[in-house]
Amino acid sequence: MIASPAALLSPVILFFLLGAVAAFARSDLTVPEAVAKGISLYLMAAIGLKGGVEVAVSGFTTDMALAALAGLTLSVLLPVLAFALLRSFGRLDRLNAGAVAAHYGSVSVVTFVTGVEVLTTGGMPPAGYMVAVLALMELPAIIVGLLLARGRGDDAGAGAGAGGQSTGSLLHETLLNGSVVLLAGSFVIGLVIGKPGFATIAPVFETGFRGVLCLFLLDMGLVAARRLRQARSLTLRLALLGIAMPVINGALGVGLAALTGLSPGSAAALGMLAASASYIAVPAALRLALPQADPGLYLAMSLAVTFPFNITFGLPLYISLAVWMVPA
Amino acid sequence: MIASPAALLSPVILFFLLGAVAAFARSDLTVPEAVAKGISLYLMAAIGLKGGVEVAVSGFTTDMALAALAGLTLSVLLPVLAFALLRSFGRLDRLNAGAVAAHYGSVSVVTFVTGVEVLTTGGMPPAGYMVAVLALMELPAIIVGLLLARGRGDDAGAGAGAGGQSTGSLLHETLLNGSVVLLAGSFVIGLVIGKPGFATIAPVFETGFRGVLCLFLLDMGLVAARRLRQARSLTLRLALLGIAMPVINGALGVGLAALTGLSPGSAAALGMLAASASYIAVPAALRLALPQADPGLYLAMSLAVTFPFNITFGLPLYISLAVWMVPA
Amino acid sequence: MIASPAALLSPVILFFLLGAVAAFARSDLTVPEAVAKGISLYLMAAIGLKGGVEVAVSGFTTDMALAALAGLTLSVLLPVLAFALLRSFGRLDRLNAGAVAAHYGSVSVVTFVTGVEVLTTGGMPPAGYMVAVLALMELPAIIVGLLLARGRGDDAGAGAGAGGQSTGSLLHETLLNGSVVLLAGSFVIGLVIGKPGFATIAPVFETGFRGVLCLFLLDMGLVAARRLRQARSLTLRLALLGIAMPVINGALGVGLAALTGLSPGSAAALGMLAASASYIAVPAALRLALPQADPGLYLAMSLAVTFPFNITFGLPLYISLAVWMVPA
Amino acid sequence: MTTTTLRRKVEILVDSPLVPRIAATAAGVGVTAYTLVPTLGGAGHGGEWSDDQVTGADSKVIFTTVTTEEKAAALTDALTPLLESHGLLLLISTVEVVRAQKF
Amino acid sequence: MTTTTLRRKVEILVDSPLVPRIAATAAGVGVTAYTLVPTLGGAGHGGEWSDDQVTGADSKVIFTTVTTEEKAAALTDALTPLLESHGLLLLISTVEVVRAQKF
Amino acid sequence: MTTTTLRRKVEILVDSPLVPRIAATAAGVGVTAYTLVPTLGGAGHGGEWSDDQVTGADSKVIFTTVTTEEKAAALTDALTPLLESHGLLLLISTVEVVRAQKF
Ligand SMILES: Nc1ncnc2c1ncn2[C@@H]1O[C@H](COP(=O)(O)O)[C@@H](O)[C@H]1O
Ligand SMILES: Nc1ncnc2c1ncn2[C@@H]1O[C@H](COP(=O)(O)O)[C@@H](O)[C@H]1O
Ligand SMILES: Nc1ncnc2c1ncn2[C@@H]1O[C@H](COP(=O)(O)O)[C@@H](O)[C@H]1O
Ligand code: NA
Ligand code: NA
Ligand code: NA
Repeated sequence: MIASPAALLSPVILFFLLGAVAAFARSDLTVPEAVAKGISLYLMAAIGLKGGVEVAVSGFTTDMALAALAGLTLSVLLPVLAFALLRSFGRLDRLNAGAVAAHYGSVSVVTFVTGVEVLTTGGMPPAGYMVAVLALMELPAIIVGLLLARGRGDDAGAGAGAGGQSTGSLLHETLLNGSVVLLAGSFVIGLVIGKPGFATIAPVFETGFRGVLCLFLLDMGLVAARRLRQARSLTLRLALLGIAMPVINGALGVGLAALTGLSPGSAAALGMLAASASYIAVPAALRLALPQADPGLYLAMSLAVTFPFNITFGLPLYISLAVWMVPA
Repeated sequence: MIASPAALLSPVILFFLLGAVAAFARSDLTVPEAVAKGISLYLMAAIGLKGGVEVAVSGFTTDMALAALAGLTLSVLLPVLAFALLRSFGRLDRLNAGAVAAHYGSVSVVTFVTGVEVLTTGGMPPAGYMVAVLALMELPAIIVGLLLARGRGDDAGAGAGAGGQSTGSLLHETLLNGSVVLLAGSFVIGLVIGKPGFATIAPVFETGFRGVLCLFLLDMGLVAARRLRQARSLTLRLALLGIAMPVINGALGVGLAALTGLSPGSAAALGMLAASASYIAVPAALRLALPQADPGLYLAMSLAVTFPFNITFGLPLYISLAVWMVPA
Repeated sequence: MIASPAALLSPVILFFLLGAVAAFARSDLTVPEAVAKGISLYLMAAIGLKGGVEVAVSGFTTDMALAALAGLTLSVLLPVLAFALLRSFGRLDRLNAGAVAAHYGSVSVVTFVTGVEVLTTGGMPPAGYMVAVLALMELPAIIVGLLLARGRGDDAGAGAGAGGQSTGSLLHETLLNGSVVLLAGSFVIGLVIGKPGFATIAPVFETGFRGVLCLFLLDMGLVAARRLRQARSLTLRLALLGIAMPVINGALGVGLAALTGLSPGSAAALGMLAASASYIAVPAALRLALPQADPGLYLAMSLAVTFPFNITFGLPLYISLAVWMVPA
Repeated sequence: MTTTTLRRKVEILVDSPLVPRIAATAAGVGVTAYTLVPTLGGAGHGGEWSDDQVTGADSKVIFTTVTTEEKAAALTDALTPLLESHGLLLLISTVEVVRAQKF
Repeated sequence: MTTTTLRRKVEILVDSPLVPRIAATAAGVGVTAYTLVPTLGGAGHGGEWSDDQVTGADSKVIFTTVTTEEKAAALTDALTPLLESHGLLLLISTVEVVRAQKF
Repeated sequence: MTTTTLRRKVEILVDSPLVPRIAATAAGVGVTAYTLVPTLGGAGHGGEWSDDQVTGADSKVIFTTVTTEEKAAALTDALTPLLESHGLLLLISTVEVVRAQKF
């Protein structure tokens, strides 16, 4: 059912395609950057609130702790796997391989949000605590990716000199990345206010969510396609990895979720998180922590290859996998 | 009824007047440009979606084809008439006359949208396919206006040299103007998703529409009045034409609709389209295609004279005409 | 009840705290300025409309005239009191004392709006005409503050030379301050359209209000905390006054309302208006009228000290006072 | 090769609400053409600031004009008394222009 | 001390829709690196304007490029015919750069 | 006539997330006053880019400071090692200022 290509015909996905087509056809359609940023703040506040409210209703459960553990495990191990693939098949130098690996170990809020919309419309909504898992998975991969990029310390250039940065200040900057703070903060607000407090703001954060998401994905389609057109350092091998890695990571995510005993909806959501590659929190952190890595490369891979693949083909795939692997 | 001046008391029009009064009184009230642009994208997506959904419900009909034909005819002929008036009565040179004529042959999305609101509130909603007619009418007038501006080719300056542009690239740039792509794309999305798919995003694109339109018209009032204050090249003759042309074009539009057998609501809408002058798609295209024409002039006419006239007096006038000319 | 600290757990206040915490922790979370400005325009239009619609329903009453008179009295007298405190206890020079006094005599729209939300949720909504009182109270304090700042005319520097400004142009600029025009204009529109006209735009201006206010207060939290961190000229004495003045002014406001015979909800609202310090209309006007005064100082006091105090502790305090002083 | 002429570029960092006053002062010395460039933030003796459109008080723009030596000097003279009191920053540099009569 | 080299900075104030055309003209004379700086408004012979993203017609940006003396002259020559017809403003100045080979 | 003094203007095009680092490096050589100017996009060896506030990775600003010859040189020296690795663009030019002691 929802795993069918029919999911492609949801308005949210269609607006993404419209944006991509417009950009490929070189239309001058653009969403002002300030507005796009404002919408992304709204989406993070909304998703955080909804998750918090749901956990306020369901309470803290063992399931939740297990899902968190599974998410953390994935975000530590996936960058290592990605790093190996990027170095060997992708032929990337260590610095850039570490940077890209950090993106694939971390998560994309909008991929998750779109996936949750598809799952909910299809009648298999994931548990509310998956938002907390999302927040937990944003950061560890950054640390792992940096360790991989810097290697055994013989890579003197990376992080040294005036551009260098102590691990302490790095941790601070990563933990306090705006999107992480907003997501986690809204989750806590959702927990505190619960269902009754949420009712008064639900018209904005719930009823309006799907429509606003359409406008954001229109912009994402424009941005992703323009970035693909402008990508210079993207080789065919790297583009292939930009599709292979989400498939592998998604399967691992769904598999681990199945072992952990999550519901099919939550398993699909964990697969989506594993498959998605960050393009908000990680690029911002890496521009600081690894200024020598090529942002054109890691954004092209996460935003121009993996994100569109996930939105169109990936989401139905991870749902099918979850339906197939998890006893309903 | 709705053709009465009471339509002037709708909140949408009142916000336009508030903006105009504030700008004339030299208040420092301004809407940030990024926000205004964001709202205009929202309005185009919403109007496109609504039209598409309605056509998905009603199916393609002969009426629709006839309306499209009428719209195309108007957008080819009206610029010729406008050109003649601008050259003779308006005393404009050929270049600027062609540029202004292109604006009056094309259409204003916000005039249409405001008119549809007034019609719908008044109980005579136009057919959903009028949005498709709107999209069809955006472009042909640009081509006609350019042909008129360039004349028999002896006007060597226009479009030649480093500033020149091949007809191919011009067509490309016009067809792919952001607002045209968004409007047409949203129309197609509306067609594909139909009523059920639209239901989930209706809170944003339908329920919120009128309120957001108020904020946009507040900005339009500010922008139109400031532009009128700053207009340097606007002569009295041209200002008069800025009122006469919409009346003439509106009457021709309603008349052609009556001959074509459209409903009173759709006839009024076609009149509004004919009467309206573009201030989004055409200025952007002409700045490229006819850089020598004076943007201060064509924007002053379309935005500072015709748009306010249409919003306040024009809309009720075209509705009256439709009620009078079309057998209900 | 609503006067209890539980009011602190409303989502609106929690988002303010989230913003403040993020800024203190030096997170890079920011709301684009254009979006923040857009939201503040929306809030002013919404509050103006709602007030106007309520007065359209209730009609003009003696109560209303009395509340207006009370508001005007406060906005003329409070700056004088504030000036005395700032000069003596605060040790400020005359110029800056006058500038700061103008802020405390005027009002903060967002404090009022947040207070109305708390009051309404708590079952003691203020009268609709309090919005008109708000608009009336924005300006007189600016004039009084300027007179105080300029003193007996021996302060030749202030307002003289190329930077000088005639009283006429000052009045013009103050009266036509964007926020005043929008608030008053929306109030008039609300009056004209009444309940039926408002129904069609209520989804945006009423249903969405509280959710949008959350996002705005997130930004206000960020802005207030960053300003406090950056404040250089804020002495301990001035910070103390930034808390003492709203308490004193709030008590005077509630007291005068009690004498005037307003309802407890309206009395609390008048207390909030008296207690609040402007950070939109007044800074903009003073930057013009008193360019030599230090904006870092007056904004730090009104935005970084008084606003957070009012939002968190002040509002429940003024409500308690009103409950206690006004016979229900 | 196109001939170019030397002119003076005057850049004035000024709080947004004060722009009309600078424009009026400039017009007073015959400088009527200018372009406004936005800023995002900065730091100086008065501490750090970042663009703040909501209050409008911490929003600065760069008023830029290209003009003749004489008019640039006249504008500088006219603005010098305001530099301190209004917190302005004024920079003058030399640029080359085509179509010298326009400036 | 770091060695610096003299280069030419060319600044062109141009209507947003015309930027691709300027970029193409620049590329035609070998100038492929540039940065776009936004503007908020201004005034000139054509009257006052302020940024207008909705119509796009009154939105100007500053196309800025740093290049060699020769390429700057070639760019100026290529753009001179358009200055009047397209309402461009072109300024040339001298700047110092590090890593001269980059420019 | 107002007396003006020569100073050096240093303009650094830098990715937004790196601004605090540039500000810290500048403070390290005694340059504590600066202004940030936004950009919209551009092109160079690394290809084309346009402002991207959502990811933050493709958003560049111009860190501008006016200072003495010595401090400008010290700042250039301190930043030269980062120019290549951090993708910075650094320009130095000469400007005249009033109230020389301020800079
Ligand atoms: N030397 C400078 N270079 C660049 N910008 C400056 C300089 N001095 C002051 N500014 C700008 O002017 C603002 C006000 O300066 P100040 O009055 O020193 O606080 C600062 O926040 C900067 O944005
Ligand atoms: N001398 C100048 N200095 C700064 N900006 C200018 C100058 N001349 C023209 N401009 C800018 O170029 C625009 C068009 O100029 P004009 O063609 O004279 O109307 C003006 O609105 C200003 O933004
Ligand atoms: N010569 C130049 N003139 C103006 N901007 C430049 C120049 N070179 C580089 N840039 C800017 O710096 C960015 C990065 O340059 P690059 O490292 O060459 O890709 C470019 O995208 C431009 O925005
Ligand atoms: Na991942
Ligand atoms: Na028309
Ligand atoms: Na007050």
